[in-house]
Amino acid sequence: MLDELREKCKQLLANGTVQVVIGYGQPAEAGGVVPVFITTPEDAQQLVWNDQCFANLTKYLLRSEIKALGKAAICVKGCDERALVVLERESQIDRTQIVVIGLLCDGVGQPRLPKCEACDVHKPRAADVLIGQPPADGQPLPAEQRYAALAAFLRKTPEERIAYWMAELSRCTKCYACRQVCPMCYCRQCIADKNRPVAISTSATLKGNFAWQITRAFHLASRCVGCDECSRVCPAGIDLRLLNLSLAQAAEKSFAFRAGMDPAAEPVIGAYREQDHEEFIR
Amino acid sequence: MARIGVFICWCGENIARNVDVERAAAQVAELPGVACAVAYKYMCSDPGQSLMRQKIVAERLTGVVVASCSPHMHLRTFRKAAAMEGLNPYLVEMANIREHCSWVHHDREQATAKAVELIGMAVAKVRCDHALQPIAIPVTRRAMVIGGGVAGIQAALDIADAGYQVVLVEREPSIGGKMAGLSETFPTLDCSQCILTPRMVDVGQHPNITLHTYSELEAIEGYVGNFKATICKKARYVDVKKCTGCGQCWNSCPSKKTPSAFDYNMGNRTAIYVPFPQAVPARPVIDRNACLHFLKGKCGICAKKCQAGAIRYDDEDQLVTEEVGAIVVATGFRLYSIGKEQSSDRTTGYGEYGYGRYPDVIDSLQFERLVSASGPTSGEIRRPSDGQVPKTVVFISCVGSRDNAKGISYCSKICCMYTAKHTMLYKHKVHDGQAHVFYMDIRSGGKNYDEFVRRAIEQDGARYHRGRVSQITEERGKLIVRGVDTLAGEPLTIEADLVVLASAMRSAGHVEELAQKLNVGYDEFGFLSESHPKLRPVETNAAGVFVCGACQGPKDIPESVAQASAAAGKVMVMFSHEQLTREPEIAKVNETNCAACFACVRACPYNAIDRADIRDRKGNIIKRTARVNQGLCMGCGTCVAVCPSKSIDLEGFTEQQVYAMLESLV
Amino acid sequence: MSELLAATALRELVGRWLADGRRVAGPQCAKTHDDLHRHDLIRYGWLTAADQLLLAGFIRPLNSIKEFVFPRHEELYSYRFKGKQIELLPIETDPREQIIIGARPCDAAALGILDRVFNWDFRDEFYNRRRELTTVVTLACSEHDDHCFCTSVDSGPGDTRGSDVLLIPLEADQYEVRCLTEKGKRLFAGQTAASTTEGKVLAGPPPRLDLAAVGDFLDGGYENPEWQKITLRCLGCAACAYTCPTCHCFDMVDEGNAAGGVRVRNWDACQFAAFTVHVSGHNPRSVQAQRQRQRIYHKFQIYPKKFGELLCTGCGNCTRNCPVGLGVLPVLQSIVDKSQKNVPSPSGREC
Amino acid sequence: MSQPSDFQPKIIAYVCNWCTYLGADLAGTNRLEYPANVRIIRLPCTGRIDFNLLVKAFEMGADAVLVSGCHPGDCHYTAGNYHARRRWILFRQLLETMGIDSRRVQFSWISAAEGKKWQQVITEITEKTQELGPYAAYREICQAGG
Repeated sequence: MLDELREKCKQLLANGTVQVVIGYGQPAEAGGVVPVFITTPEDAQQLVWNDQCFANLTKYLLRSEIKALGKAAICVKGCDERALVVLERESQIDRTQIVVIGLLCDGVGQPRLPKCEACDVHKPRAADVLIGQPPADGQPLPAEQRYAALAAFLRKTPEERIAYWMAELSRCTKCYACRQVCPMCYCRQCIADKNRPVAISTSATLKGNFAWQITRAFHLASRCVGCDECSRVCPAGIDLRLLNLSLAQAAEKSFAFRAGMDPAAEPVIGAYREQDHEEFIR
Repeated sequence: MARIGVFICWCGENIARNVDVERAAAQVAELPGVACAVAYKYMCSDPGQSLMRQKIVAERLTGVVVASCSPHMHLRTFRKAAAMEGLNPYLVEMANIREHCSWVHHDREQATAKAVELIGMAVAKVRCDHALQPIAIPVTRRAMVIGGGVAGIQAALDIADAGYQVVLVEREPSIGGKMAGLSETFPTLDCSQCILTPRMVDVGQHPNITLHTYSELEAIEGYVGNFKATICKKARYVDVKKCTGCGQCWNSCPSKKTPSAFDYNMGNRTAIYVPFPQAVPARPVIDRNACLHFLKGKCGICAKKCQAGAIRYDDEDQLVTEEVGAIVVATGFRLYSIGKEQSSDRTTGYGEYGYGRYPDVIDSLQFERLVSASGPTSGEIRRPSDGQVPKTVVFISCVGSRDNAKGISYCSKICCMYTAKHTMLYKHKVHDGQAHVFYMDIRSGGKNYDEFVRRAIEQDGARYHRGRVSQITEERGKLIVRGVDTLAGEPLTIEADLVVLASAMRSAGHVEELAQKLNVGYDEFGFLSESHPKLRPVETNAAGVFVCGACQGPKDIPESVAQASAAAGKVMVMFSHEQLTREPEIAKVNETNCAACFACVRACPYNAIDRADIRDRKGNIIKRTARVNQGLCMGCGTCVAVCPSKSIDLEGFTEQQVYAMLESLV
Repeated sequence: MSELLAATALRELVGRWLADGRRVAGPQCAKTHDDLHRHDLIRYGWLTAADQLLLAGFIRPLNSIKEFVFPRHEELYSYRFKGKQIELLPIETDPREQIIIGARPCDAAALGILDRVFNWDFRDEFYNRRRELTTVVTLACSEHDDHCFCTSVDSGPGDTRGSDVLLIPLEADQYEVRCLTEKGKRLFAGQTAASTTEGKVLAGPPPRLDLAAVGDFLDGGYENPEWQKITLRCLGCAACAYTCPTCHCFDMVDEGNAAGGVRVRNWDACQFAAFTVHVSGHNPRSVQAQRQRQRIYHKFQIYPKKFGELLCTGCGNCTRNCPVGLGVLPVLQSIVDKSQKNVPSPSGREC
Repeated sequence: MSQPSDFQPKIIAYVCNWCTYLGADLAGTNRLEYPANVRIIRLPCTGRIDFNLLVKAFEMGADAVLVSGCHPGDCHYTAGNYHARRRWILFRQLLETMGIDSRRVQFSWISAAEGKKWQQVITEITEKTQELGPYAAYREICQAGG
């Protein structure tokens, strides 16, 4: 599979289809697998593919430094690929100008990350090039399984839940790793950085952290593809996944919508149905 | 530094009874930025307004808060007064201490405290206000009317008579619409063509009306006051400028067996034809699908016969563009398709009535042609199958209408009336005939309408049975109509010679496509949505686009005409100024910060946000951005809520203002 | 001669400090709930019980101790509107003594560095007030990982900068207690037993960086195009800066409402794009590579030139916390490596 | 949690300009008395009401927040309330997961004709919030230091 990947990327670079391949590599000094940007056919040998390939590389398609390198091919896992669907829907990328190299994946991390335990997109669905053997099954996992972690959390009482978040968010320093790593966070000026008016207190106090994490989660409502990079990179180890899952579940339950699964699906926010439920409205 | 004047109204006792206005004035005078705070008996009175105006000058006020009644009551009043002293009217805010305070809270302490907070909020808001200027939009004082039925004709003539240019676009070869095919009209039984055709001629001859028949709207660009319409003029194969309408061509055309759409297939027409003798323009078109020249490459008789040399076999569809400032949509209706074949999956049809299977089961528009003097039988009522005069005719109302099971929930409104008319016309022509009507309810509200129905029953002997028909079968040349008379409480079977179905009115075909082009809303049945059912009945949510006639909902001729004149009136109001003036309290994009995700574009109920490119001097795209069309934005702010970075904001209710108000609530 | 303390006794001592009303911080498992996804998350934090304290079994906490003297959010003063007047009010700070136990030498050394930053031209009363109330009990390292590079930046497991006490682990669950300051002596007075056994400070990680080569590179490498290439994957968060024991940038904002508010000092970081944005919208550090370069230059040239020591203690937290495996060591390693291989062209594109 | 019965909750109401605001006006015109705890913030449409405003209301010490607009189909701007309703459906789930007391966030449709309903809704939410007591958890969140 690795040879196939390297060979394919080598070709893409050699025949000028793309100017850069955004992939995973393991340079000695990094001490692990990191994103790499391959610009010559020879360097394609630096690409790796293993269970330490955590990063959702689609974020790089939005960064001006990477755009400046030219037309890109990008390595995506099934979960990452969903981000491309959302980004195209939101006019952030032109899918025709990107070569998508789909990597068949049966989970990353030792042990497997929580998202991988509940994954049903092992195969990137709309890749231009697919690397690896397609798995036998392709069935979507039942929702109960995908939202199991959330269901477990919601068994706590509301008082326990807010106490939990108060304890967890007390560690947030607002380093914004969650934001910077998220492919869906591409605002030119984040609302958290705005000061006229200050919608979100810039302080990393509980108040500011609640406001920030509520905002971050809700801005991802029906957009988060569940790559779970925010949780992985949080230096404070805050399980942001629970917030994302809860909104994903709400979108799926109420609007039969899963972000990034169907390029033709109408987004949840900015649309409506007259029959949307409203039992909570007096 | 802000210098805000606060003016607290006693409203006589209305406010002063429960709010200690003097104490409130003393307290708010201490707020940062407040230059003066005074209480006065009646702020809205002339002396009250004068007091405010004097203070604006004397205290060099940069903003004003009037604490009195609801802003819905007097915000305009106070803004106008401030403007007279040169203070921008959008620097005036109100605190509603009457409806929301003194009238609903009787504890004087609590009410006073709340009033102070409400005023504090308004002061906080006004501190973030900035001067706004009304938005001026140039207007092309030329209207387009889409649809040349009676509503479109009326609207076009009204606008043209007022002195403005009108472009009238009609899909068929002639204007006239459904009304041109009707026999006589209720409740007066005057001849439809006699009253309509003079108006058609007026349209044809009007110096202010440009008529595009056999044409459809291809595309529309722009916005209120500034539309650019692309109209497709379908190939007619006849040069209308040369043609004199003499009739030589259609009289000599050998292809005579094409069912006439104008007669709802009850008669035939030639391949080169005018839909009906009084057509406007009285110019024929060639039906390619029937013409021997096109089908077999020979014939050419019409070209030979035409002395004007007007036949153009090489004619092609043509696109023309028209610039207009307002659009009136009057595309009318069509009938619910009764047969099994349905155009949408919503409706199911009435297979059990045998329409399409039995030639003598016809719909009401076909019956109109049967009784019309200009119709295929020259007004004699003869049934389609064998040309016999039917002696028993069954009319069935509500075929489709008010029948959720068949997919339509609404009442088509006019069927009760025309069915009564049909029974009368039938009786007047077939004196020994018997008309039966199956009905659910009789809805005959309207001037002289109920009297009309009574006449049908009492003078012309129509027999009305309250009940539904379950099935129609054909036996030995008779139509066996099985129904129930619910008043008698028993089943009823009638052997009929002819059955006429009053099928439901639906919006005209393909109107959804048109509505999407124009960005006008429509309901599940394809009827176009007016902006407000009571107060804006001919406006739509697309500014500058108006509706009238049956495209908006089932209605009869008088209503269609009245609504058409109303729409014309609205157009004239628009055209009475050189520029449109719009409220400046609308959305505004921070184009530097906009990330161009276009969530706002999707959410805008008015399609008022465009995708735009920002380019450098060389024309290279630097970035993309959302951009608000000031001519279309209505200021709801839905865009603001969906913009994650708040790169779009709403003037008059800016993020800063709302937060300032909130932050005053300490 | 040395002073010894058993591990159990140390823990009891911590318990007594807590009971005395002193604030005690140290490494602990940050997770207070058992159903969470990262059980291994070890951070410095305030202890509420002595048994929370972790002293072995991990390399180092993922945060640093700077937050106990330079908190991420500090209120400087408050203000209150009184009618049209504004009244300024001082902030009362916690007057309690605080003890940081189990600090790594690389963390404690950073306090020695921060002491200069907050005193060289202006004596920062908030920092100093906290610092004076703080006693740092450092635990010499017994392990290191691939990210540790203290020995390459003039530090190491025995670095005593910033420490009041150095604990050196011995066999048999004992520590040698080396009191370095009067504060430290007071803290452990009468708690230890004299012995002849001396703890051995480990050598630490092998040298991973040639500081001289770094210096040479920085002298002429400001415009080197390799900055761009090496830091291309940086996403611009502050995971490095906020977990770095020496990074100390801050922002000041007013937070309040119509009644009043506070002026606060919050951590800020040079890796944020907004860090250098001018009011005009112009950003002198417009791309990420320039921000990465700034961080390295500050730590290895600007600061050292001014204060004679590096603004880095080699703790490796930047890399441990980096979402994409960057950080001081990888960046410096590659830049030295690349610069030795390639001689940059004089017209090299500015990054 | 038992609270003194004289607890006066702070309630912030975000209402649309065309239905609920006018409904509240009508309550006034009809002199329908209700508790004085509510502070109305008038916005053009529920479509404009952003979740950030709800969070900010709690930060400002609100014990309950009301969001109210036109009934479905009545929106002055055709569809702002439908857009808002969608967001609320999602937002409520987030509040739920965070353990933020959803009893303190009330949504309602109140038309310009429903002065009586406005009176009832305000009376109910005030009484309910009095029972719930001050929103201590969010106050604790807001007062915690860094």
